[in-house]
Amino acid sequence: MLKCSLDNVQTLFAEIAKEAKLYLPIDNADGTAVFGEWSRGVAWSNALNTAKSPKDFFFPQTEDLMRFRTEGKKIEVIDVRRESDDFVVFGVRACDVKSFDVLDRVFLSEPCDSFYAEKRAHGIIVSLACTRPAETCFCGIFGIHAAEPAGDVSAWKTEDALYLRANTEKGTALVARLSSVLEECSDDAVNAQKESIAKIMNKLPLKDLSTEAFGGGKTQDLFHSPAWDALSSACLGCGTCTFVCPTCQCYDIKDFNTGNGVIRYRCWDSCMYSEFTKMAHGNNRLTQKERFRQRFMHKLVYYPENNDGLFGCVGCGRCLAKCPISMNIVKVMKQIGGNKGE
Amino acid sequence: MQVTEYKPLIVAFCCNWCSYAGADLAGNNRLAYPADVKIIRVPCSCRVNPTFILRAFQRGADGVIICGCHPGDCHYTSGNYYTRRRMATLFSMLDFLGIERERTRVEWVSAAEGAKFAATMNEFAQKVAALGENKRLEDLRCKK
Amino acid sequence: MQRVGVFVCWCGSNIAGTVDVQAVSEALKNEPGVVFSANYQYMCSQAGQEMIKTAVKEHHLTGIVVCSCSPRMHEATFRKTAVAAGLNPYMVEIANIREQCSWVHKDVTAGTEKAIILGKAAIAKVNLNTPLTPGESPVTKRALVIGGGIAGIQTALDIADAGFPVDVVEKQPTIGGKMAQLDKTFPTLDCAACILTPKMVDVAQNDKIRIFSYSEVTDVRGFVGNFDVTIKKKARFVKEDVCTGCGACVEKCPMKKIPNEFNLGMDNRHAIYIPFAQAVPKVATIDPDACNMLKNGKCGICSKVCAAGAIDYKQKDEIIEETYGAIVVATGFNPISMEKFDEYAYSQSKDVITSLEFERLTNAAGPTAGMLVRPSDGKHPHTLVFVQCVGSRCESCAEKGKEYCSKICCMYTAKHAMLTRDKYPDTEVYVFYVDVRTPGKNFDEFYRRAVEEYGVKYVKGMVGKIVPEGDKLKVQASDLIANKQLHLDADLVVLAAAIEPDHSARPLATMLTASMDTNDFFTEAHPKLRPVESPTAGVFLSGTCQGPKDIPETVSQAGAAASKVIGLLVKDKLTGNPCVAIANELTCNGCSSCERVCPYGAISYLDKEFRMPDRTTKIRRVASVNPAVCQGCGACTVACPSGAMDLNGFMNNQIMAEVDAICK
Amino acid sequence: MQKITREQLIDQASELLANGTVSTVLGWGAGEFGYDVTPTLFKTAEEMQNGFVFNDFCGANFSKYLVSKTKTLEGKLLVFLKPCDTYSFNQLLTEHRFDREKVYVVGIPCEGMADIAKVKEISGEGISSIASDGDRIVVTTLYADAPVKIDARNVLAERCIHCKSKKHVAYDTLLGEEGDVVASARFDEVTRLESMTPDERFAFWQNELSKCIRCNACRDACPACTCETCVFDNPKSGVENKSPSNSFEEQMFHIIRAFHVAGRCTDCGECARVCPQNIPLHLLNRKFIKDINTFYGEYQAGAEVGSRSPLTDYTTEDLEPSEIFVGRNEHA
Repeated sequence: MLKCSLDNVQTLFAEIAKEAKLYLPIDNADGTAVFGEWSRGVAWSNALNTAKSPKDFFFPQTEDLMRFRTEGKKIEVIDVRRESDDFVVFGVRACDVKSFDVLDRVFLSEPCDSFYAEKRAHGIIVSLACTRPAETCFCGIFGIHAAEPAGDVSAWKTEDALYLRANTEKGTALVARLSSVLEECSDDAVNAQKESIAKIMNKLPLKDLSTEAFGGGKTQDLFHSPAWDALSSACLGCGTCTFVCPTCQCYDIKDFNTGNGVIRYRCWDSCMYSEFTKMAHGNNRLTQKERFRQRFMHKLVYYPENNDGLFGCVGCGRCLAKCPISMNIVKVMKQIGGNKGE
Repeated sequence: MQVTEYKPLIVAFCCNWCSYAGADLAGNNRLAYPADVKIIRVPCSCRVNPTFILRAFQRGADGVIICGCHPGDCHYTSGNYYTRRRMATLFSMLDFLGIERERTRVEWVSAAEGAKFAATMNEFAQKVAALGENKRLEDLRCKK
Repeated sequence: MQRVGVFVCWCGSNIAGTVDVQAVSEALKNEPGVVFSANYQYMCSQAGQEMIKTAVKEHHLTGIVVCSCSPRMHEATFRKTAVAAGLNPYMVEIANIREQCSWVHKDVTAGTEKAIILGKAAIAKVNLNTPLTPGESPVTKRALVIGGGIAGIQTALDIADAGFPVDVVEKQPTIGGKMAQLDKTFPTLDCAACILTPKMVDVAQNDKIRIFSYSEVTDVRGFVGNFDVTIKKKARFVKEDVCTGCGACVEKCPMKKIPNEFNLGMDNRHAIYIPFAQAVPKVATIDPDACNMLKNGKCGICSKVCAAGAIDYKQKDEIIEETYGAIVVATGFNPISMEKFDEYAYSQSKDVITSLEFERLTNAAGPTAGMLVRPSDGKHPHTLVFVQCVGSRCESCAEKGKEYCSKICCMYTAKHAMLTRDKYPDTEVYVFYVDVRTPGKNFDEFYRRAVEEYGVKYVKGMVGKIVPEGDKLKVQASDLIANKQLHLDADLVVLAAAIEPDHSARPLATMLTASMDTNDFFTEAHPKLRPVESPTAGVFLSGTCQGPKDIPETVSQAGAAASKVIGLLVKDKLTGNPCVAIANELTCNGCSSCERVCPYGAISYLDKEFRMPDRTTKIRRVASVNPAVCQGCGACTVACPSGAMDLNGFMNNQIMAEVDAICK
Repeated sequence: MQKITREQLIDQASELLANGTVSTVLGWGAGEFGYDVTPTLFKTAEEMQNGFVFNDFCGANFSKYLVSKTKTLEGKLLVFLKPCDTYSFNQLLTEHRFDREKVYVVGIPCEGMADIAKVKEISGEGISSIASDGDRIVVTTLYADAPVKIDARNVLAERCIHCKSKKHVAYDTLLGEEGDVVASARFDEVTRLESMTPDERFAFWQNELSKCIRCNACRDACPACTCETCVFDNPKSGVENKSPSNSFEEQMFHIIRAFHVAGRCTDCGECARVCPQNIPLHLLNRKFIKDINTFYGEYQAGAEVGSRSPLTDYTTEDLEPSEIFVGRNEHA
């Protein structure tokens, strides 16, 4: 275990930033936290989590794939792929760290998404344990430990110090070059924190939410559940849940006519949208009920079915906080899962 | 040091019945105005959708001017009255967003006002040139 | 993808002088869609047009861009060329590189550069053009004239003269309108009845004209060429085709104290009446509010005395439905109410009268058989005061009167004053005026005669107050030229009341979707160039419904309206402008925003059943544009939030393509 | 803080369900934490007893749901509308978006709704229960030893602080007393922005709009945005996009959206309420409302059914676009 006094944390950041861009949660003027680039004087947010997940660093909302330059009738194809520089995303919570498992299985399996892979190869994730989870947190039910976050480096923050432990080669390399601001220490303080976190986790209102009814092999019954009608009834069909979700991975590929050619880019898409994967034959899912069902079936059934039981939700609670009509995966799980976990 | 004046790109939407004819008259009378002014013919100024204006800025225009018949003289009786309300509120909104208010303009030019057309374009082009390149409503994707 | 041909015109040296036409045609050759590009000295010449036609054939062109002079100059020419070459005329776009380029720019580099950009914009647009076909609609060869005054009469006669059937709808029991009430007409002083009544007879006798008197238009649907009109013919309780107009019934009718509208209430009529001797149709009408038989079933004298057996107490309102190709509005005017002008004591003294009442008072067929006497005591008046601009040009008193000039008052007052002095040289006649306005043939001469030959005393100034005292009217006025207050004891005061459109005009305008100004005068399609047409296609304006005017003006406008109607009715079919709005039903919300801004009433809504992608059906309200009525301004396209409204020939994507090409 | 109780609403609805006036009730469904209420359809009184809730977090404007729900439901739909919601209701009727006959409106008084974000600012995260106690909201959390008592007036949603009307402009039955249009300072923030320099205003909006994630929540919650197909979803419109690709796209989306609802927006504030990124989008709409009021005379969209939006109207004496800045309190 390595330790850095909180008084010294800005020096630690400066050290990290010497060789890689450093992104960490910072406070916005409106009271929310966002991942922003650190530079001298930028304060580290105390917020539980950021409004948007750190998914953007690896799978940005908009990303150019290629360009065509036209002049008259001539067309030139331009490769816009660039090698990524190393960067550090600091302060990623356990749930969000887990989301990269979900994304990796999609983007890194064959055929590998080279845009994502390039950024994953160069991004170093420093996680952070949660000391004060919110009522909307339910990572525990997916087997995620808020006190034991994964990542290239795991971190714990106490009243006076930041504790670090490297988990991967990339993580080891990072802490190695930070030795000037880190000192070896015992696990005592971290263990004490883990204990107190465990106590809080036991008090969280959603701690007993059951995943029993979900997972691979449950498709038919759940798909035909009569509860979908009422659950989806008020859904506005906006993309808020999707765009704040750390695990949603759908994107659309679009062409933008610049007047001098075309930029082919991809951008996040939402299965909640009526225009989602619209093709020549029309839409795949015609009603909001079908679209709504798809989103939750995918996270709770289809994804685990195809990925060794790994759920497509990490319980970060963002959609619970942000849905304009407060409909969310928890309400779905309780209704569809037979009201278990009350 | 030689200072070259910025050459702005200006899109002028002109109604077919008055202003486009006014522009033609400016031509007939050989009244010069900058070649940076490019005219798009529309049946009536009320055909100009705010989307067209934003699109012009997106694609690199530095100023957009809408010309129509004088109020009361609209070929379609009321078109320019709608234009007047729409553009007044739209321009006010653009200003609210911090976009330079001198980049947009509405001018009523009759078919007889060739001189006014040329003078308006000269004056507008000069003002926009002084502002320089449109940065606040630009789309960098269109400039690569 | 279009196969576009580009034709760059030199226009001699007009274009080629400042624009490198060769460079332009070379540059445009590389644009997407362009398969042919050339330049020529005069594209509009026979040879130039041949060049286009040949290129269309040889290169299988589907679209043409001509870089030349203004489309206002030769768009029509090149559209015809396209048609001759077998293309749709709307597959042509013009890049204006003369008026808007070579003539205004002196620098060849800048001019050439701009010409290329204008060409690119035209190419971008033509790439998105689609062939447009103007809609056709049949024309019902019958006209409707609403209003049977001199305006309606003249219009109806002129249209009928050209051989088309005309129906005249008049809400009064007789046609004739205001002119029938007048005594003499300025500036020639011929008698109104002498020149009007022969025309009324002409109308009655013309077999192309049907008169619906005592009738009102209650509904108008349809559009130019095919208006479906509902006319309510009110029950007059007299069979029109049986009544001989002998007047026996009128003589015997016991109800004889009904104020006579024709004489403006200055004498009485019977419950059954014929408004005046020369009425057309000359048939009796029973006033249901006054007739004892109709009110309580007691009397029936008229029925007994009618030798022809024309009385029918059971008669009902008749509804007539007819289709017309054109409608002429000739609803005329009324003097405004004097109620709000208490300072002139109109309601306090019978001897304060309006000019129209004065007309009746001096008319040989009027209540006094033409004797000028005071309505109060029948005595001969010695001092007469005429007050001008009562309610006209009332800038500060808009709630009482009108802001506009009523135009006719100066002249008829001069006439009244002159006639009074002529017939009764013992009278003193004062005219109080703000300005005397006499533009018109022989008008100023006429006014000067009144002053110089007849000794009418014109005083510049307004009357402040009139107070009845004894049998006199105390008139307080100011003389602005002498700069003093005047106090006169008058025997009779005549107020030149402002005129306003008839109150039936506004509901009618709503039915016709014709526009009106704030004063309820009908708006003309163009104040200078289309003064007798309403902006609503197929609706024409005749007489004072469009604005104050005198008889000669009314008659000339009536003739003009007739000639416009004839021009419409001689056509078998109407060919529309294909550049009209089109509503995309799939994206239309039916919110009515477009309808609210349409100046022509071209948009209507229908509830339509849609098959949804999930195989259910949904009924939605959607807009539909009548291409025969739409004039293509495009106001609706911007009012529409969903972008469902677009405009043929100036589509959203075409304009944006032009923007893109210009801003590249 | 609400003067009307859950039970009163259930009683009213139960009666109308029982006598067959309505077949369905659109109300608020209870959530997990007390504040996360979801618009819910109830078919029976029993369903309401089990799942209906009414508290200080029932902010959602139900008017827009009527467009879709009236087309699919059998019988009449009872809808609870707060005063501000009734303006949207009327505006939708003006635009022929649903059949009035299919709806039974129960007008309910509103004392202003709470903003959970403001509650959490005071109470902190980890809410385990939340309840109303007179004018106070009592919050227990995982981390505070004692319940936190908050004056409900201190956590009012922005739109409720600037409430423009307590008057129901449409209803079939009104619970509580008839309210009035109230004076509000809702344009103050617009005025403050107007008095900035253009550079400051530009910076302000760049900062705000750059937060946009184009989730469309503002549009999808907006009762004025009921287009069958939005121009931003329609590839043929030329402005379609799914992402806030850059600052231009962000400006374009919000300018055009505000323009499309200008003259139709009732200032219900749903756009700002639902924005996950806390962008004060209502200021754009309010700017249009303020301008319309200043340029063309006071106009409140939805105040009456059938009124003509000032942008589909004109007078011959209207202000010229060149005159709009004359006399404005200008920055130095």
